[in-house]
Amino acid sequence: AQDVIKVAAVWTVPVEQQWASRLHNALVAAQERGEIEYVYSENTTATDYERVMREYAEQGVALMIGEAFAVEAPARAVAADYPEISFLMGSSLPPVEPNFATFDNFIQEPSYLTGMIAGAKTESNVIGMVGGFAIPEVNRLMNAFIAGALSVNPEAKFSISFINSWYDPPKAKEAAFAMVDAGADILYAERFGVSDAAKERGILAIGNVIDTSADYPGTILASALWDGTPMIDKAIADVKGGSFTASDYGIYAFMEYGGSSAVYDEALAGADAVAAAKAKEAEILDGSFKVEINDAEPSSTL
Amino acid sequence: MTSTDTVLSLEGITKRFGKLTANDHLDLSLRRGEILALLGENGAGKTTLMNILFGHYVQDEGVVRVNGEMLPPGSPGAALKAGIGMVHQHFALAENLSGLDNIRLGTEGLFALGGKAAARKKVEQIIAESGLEVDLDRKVASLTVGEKQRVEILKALYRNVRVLILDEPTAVLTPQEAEGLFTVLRRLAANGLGVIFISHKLGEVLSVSTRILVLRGGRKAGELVTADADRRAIADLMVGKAVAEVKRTAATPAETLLEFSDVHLRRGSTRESLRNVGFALRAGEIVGLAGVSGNGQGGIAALISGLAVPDQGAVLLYGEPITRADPRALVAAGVARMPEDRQHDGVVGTMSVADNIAIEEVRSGAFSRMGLLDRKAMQARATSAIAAYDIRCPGPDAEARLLSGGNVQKLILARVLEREPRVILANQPTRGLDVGAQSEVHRRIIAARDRGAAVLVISEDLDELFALADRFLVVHAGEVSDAGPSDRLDRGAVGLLMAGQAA
Amino acid sequence: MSFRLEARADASIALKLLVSLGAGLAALLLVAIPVLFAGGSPFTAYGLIIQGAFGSMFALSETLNRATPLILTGLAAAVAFRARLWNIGAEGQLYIGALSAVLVGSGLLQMPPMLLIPTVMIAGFVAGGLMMIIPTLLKQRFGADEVVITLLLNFVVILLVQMLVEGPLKDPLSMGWPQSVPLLAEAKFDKLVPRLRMHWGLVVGVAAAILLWVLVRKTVLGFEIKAVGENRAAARFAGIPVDATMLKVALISGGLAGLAGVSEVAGVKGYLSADLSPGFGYSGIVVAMLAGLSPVGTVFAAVFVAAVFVGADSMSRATGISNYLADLVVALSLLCVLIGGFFLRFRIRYERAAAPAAGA
Amino acid sequence: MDVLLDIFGSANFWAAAIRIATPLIFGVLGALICERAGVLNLGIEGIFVAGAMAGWLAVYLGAGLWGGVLVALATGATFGLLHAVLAVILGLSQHVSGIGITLLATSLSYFTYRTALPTVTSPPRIVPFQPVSIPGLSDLPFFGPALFQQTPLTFLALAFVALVAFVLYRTPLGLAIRAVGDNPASVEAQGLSVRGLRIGAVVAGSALMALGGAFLTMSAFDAFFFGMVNGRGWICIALVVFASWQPGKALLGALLFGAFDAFQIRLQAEIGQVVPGQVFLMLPYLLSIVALVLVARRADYPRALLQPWFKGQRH
Ligand SMILES: Nc1ncnc2c1ncn2[C@@H]1O[C@H](COP(=O)(O)OP(=O)(O)OP(=O)(O)O)[C@@H](O)[C@H]1O
Ligand SMILES: Nc1ncnc2c1ncn2[C@@H]1O[C@H](COP(=O)(O)OP(=O)(O)OP(=O)(O)O)[C@@H](O)[C@H]1O
Ligand SMILES: [Mg+2]
Ligand SMILES: [Mg+2]
Repeated sequence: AQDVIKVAAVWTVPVEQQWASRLHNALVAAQERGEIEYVYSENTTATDYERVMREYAEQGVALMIGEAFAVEAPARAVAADYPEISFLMGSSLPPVEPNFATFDNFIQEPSYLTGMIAGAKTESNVIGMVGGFAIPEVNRLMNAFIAGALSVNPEAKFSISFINSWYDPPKAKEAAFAMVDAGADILYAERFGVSDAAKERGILAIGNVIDTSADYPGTILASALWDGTPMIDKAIADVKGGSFTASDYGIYAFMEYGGSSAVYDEALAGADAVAAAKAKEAEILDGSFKVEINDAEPSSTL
Repeated sequence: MTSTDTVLSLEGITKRFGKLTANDHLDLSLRRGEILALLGENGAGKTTLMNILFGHYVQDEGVVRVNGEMLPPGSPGAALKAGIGMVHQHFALAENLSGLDNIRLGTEGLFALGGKAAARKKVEQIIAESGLEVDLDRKVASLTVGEKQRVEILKALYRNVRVLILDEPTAVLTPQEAEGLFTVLRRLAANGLGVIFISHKLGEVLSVSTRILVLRGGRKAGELVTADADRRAIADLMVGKAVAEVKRTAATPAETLLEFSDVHLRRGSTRESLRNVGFALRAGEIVGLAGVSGNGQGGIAALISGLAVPDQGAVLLYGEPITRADPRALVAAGVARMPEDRQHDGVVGTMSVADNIAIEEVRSGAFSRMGLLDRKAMQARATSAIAAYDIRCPGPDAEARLLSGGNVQKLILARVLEREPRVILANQPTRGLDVGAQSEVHRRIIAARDRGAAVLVISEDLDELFALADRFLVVHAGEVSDAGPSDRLDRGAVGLLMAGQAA
Repeated sequence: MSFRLEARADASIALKLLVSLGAGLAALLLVAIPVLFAGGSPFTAYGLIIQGAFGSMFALSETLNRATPLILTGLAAAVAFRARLWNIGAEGQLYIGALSAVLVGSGLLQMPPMLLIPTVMIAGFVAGGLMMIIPTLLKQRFGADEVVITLLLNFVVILLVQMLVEGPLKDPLSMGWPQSVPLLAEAKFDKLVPRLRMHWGLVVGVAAAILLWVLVRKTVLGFEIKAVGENRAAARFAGIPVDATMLKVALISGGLAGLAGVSEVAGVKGYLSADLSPGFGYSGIVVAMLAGLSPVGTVFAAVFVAAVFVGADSMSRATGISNYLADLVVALSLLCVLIGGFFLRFRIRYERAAAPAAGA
Repeated sequence: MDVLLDIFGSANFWAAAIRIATPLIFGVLGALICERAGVLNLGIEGIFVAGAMAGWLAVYLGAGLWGGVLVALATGATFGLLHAVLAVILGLSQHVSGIGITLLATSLSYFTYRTALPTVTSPPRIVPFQPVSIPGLSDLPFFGPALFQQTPLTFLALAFVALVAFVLYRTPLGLAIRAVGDNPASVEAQGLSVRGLRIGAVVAGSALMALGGAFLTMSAFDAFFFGMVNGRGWICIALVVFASWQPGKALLGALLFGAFDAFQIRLQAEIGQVVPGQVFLMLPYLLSIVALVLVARRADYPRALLQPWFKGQRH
């Protein structure tokens, strides 16, 4: 075994948040395997972000992971001040040599596939989608989902709302209820709370980022999953091997790297739909089909 | 001294507030059926003693006994249970509740249901017996001071008290209301109630009490049987020296300084509304405005104070109409204004004596330069005012809230009279003041008139008006009538006008 | 046994020291509970808190950097509360101040830093002030409660900022992330020390505190503010223009909070986003009250609150305890200091039942 | 217009309005009780969080749903007692004490949650309260679905409105609470304890506030999340003023707020973003402000609100 390296993560959200949890879990797993020592701060405000980064940097970590989205300039400044540390930051901007690598949850591919499932399954032709904030990484997934659904069902309409909070399940649930009342028979569950509404009203839902089908038996048609493990493991290996570069680690979220996947409940979704999705999945994997990355804010089409 | 008749005895009561000893080893006893008048200058310690008796304050030394039983200190609940009732100097009423609810408050178990009907019956019976008429269902906020006073007394009677304390109950009552109260008190005393009655009005004291206890500086200054007492003796006992009689010479009115011309003022409340009011104040005269409280005095005061302008008609100052509600402009023009409620409108309690003396003129050159305060000037003015007006206080830097009522009034006099004003509004100038302070205020007002000022005195105390006024106005239901020179009037004639009947 | 409170005229220096010490000790004892609960050692934790707040130039800079907006929002609360104008809306005023700084300073006006910085500051001050003038006018005209309205306006303003940074003000270079176009370099505050975050906003804050002290103590307006705050009716009767004075207070209070926003944008962040302030507006109230509404005291109270947070946050990282501990430590310290302040204002006298005279 | 008719005519809309209103009803009643006694309780936001966390945690640890409700009540009462000690007994600034309580209750809840359940990867869940159905009533047209989609806590909230109104207006206790918020001297002069009443009111009111939080984790949802209270407590502070400190109007205000929120969600869902979403989110606040301005003159303020009371001191 190689020596254990110290990894710090600075999250702007609590670690339960779907997005952070994928990476957090991968890091915890790496720690449990004895590969790293993992420390983190959560719910860090934008104001505190730079300080927290610097404190970890001063503690002497080898790899720092976090989200630079709202704090691009200071995060990059910190990285510049600590060239010996490797930074792997969620960011919509390019990496910076020599030590500032970037990533994002590019799971538009499985989102597209789950869209196909939903598009085929809907009977009312109304799909409800509840998001947190209309930011690129949410928009991107919603747009891919919509494109997937429209590819198999041009009649499909979408009801979309944003609850302006990352964490308000009761509110997300209310938004979802509203969509059911507006005729939706499938809900795209970008936030916690939406699947609960689907389950309560006896309709179907599409999962996002994490697999919650066990929590909502008979409700989750399909899910677009993100797995942080390939990227985290790659980054750890790169740091240990001295090969960490300021590259875009976002690609490890693509299906071909195993960073994302679509799972289906065939009993709910129907064999035909799943088969079609799997065929598309193959095209994605062999590179013959590319899912467009569209970060524009989607809007209801009812 | 412990007779079977004694319902209440205070023994060696001492109370200190910091360095001040408000009560110094005071003894007092009260018999059934007795009306004991408690007298003393402002700040002599009367209210403090009663507050200890009732459990609002905890004494430093001494005990209170009711029927020989020691009363636990600091518990109004225990005092009430022992049969002590108190009508507070400052009303202790919840204004958002009805009179009946104020009376019931605290008399039933907190979760008892349905006590209201029984309570109403009992209160109505007490009203019938005592003649203390009040509308029980009106919110206290909408009652007149007289009615509030009656609710306070009913509160005590409702509890079947054996001792009733009244702390300056008549300070805010009209003469008629006060007379009604005395009738009730005499009847109650005849039925065996012991009454302690605090007042600064010696006439009342002489007419209603059976015994008089005088406090001075927290100690007992003397005790008299009312039948043997007269005004002079009591006043001298209170003040510790002979009180100067205020003498007023005939007025020599000159030119008109302030004039109301066909003034109408419409306000939400009738207290301030005025209709078709016209009168003039001339230099060198004191005009007394008589009237039952709430008939429009507030409106006249607001207009002269610069807090309002007429909705119709005009108030002319030196012949020019006042067009803006601007107290500062009036002050600058030489109008002195003494507010009706000196604690509420007169002083900022948490500011110093010096600040309160300067407050009307801070923006003027006297106390500031280019927006910066001239603390030295303020201090100097305060120091001289404290000496000249005998304001009893620890010094110019003491907070005004620590001053007794009389001294607050002197502070206000010092503030407004120092500039030699040409027009003076004296609204209830001696309400709640002791005789010493009263004569001091009267002397100052008369001196200002003699200097050539035009003075309007608003008062509900006819004795005061007859002592001061050269000429009477009477206000009733928002209309003002001219009652003529005071030497051609008597109380009866003014009383009729106050009741709205043409003389 | 019952107890009675007696107001102290003035607390001696020794007592003040004693009380501060007592409050500090009590806070430390209380903080030990969660630290032990999380399996840490309290003594290590204490050391780390101090080190994290003051242990290095970096730590000191971070503490002062965090204190900067607190000084300004603290002053905003202090001046308003002196006039009994309950401004709970410093958070919203801060954002409005920041918003105007961005509107003015992101390219709309081209001028040298010597002019642009004051312009940006004035814009932020005026905007924040107007933001407080609205509820004050509503109070004066309609009797509407300013506590509630300023509180509600906070939510409105933050939503407005969200809307603008997602819409018209959005930085085209932000890759879709909701943040505003950046301030021009000439509009930004310089750092006080190169490579450390503390910036000229700190100087602005301290200067504002001194100015406010002069205002409160030495000027006619300060006198009038006090009178209006302590007894509105008497102030009105004495001819102090109550409404006008309240509006001036509103302008100053909201303006100071607006300056806090300018300072965060121009000194720290460089652009506006909806997460600019982690509740600086609300903390300002706490800071002001800790300082007994004294302007100069506000500076110290702000540094105290900032130091506790920064130190405890740093400690949580060093010990591996959940970083939610930081807010908990701030809350506990705050309560201890508050209670300490009580002992400065009052002396407690215990009462026995007065002994009856024997054989009476 | 059709859209509007659709929305307002649907039982589901009204069901949503009632559901969204439920935590607010608890909160506004709690704040109302405190303020009626003369004590502003800005701790409400934190007490919501603590109630949400503690109630949920108790259920998670096996206390049962009603056990969780009791734990939430006790938690709220405890923070209420702390506020009472600071604001009533010590007479400290009610603003600061309240904000301090919010900070303490929030951070303590988060810290406890994280430290007690350190290894969670996705939030653990409980089985929450389920909608009650009463045979016969539940089948009524319109009212059936509107009311009987609700869980027991909603009915509890409605019951509390009646209870609080009853206590306030029909019992001597209510009389005393109303009096102590108007003029503490009136209460002391009648032999009641100003402190006792205020402490009791703050404790009871805070316990109710905690139920508002508990509703979020035990009824509206089944897990605890950081930040999920999301300003609901502050809304209640506004609603109390809107309601002129009357329980009936408090219910009305909460329902209006719920209805508006449900409406904006539905409008967004049905017609999409014609204007930025924030405009809708702002509207409830702006409307509250407008409503406040309109009712302000008539509102009957508890006159002693914010004013500390010390026995034996001049006031
Ligand atoms: N709670 C208190 N704290 C400090 N000083 C007090 C307090 N209550 C009364 N005093 C002081 O004690 C003295 C006696 O006051 P008290 O109210 O008993 O006078 P009083 O005889 O009732 O006067 P008045 O005729 O004006 O009502 C005064 O100097 C007063 O300022
Ligand atoms: N236009 C006015 N003219 C004369 N007096 C007024 C006027 N407006 C208010 N007052 C009186 O001034 C006093 C206080 O003024 P105001 O009502 O503005 O403040 P407040 O309601 O006491 O403030 P807060 O609600 O912060 O306690 C009250 O007694 C009120 O009756
Ligand atoms: Mg007295
Ligand atoms: Mg008011």
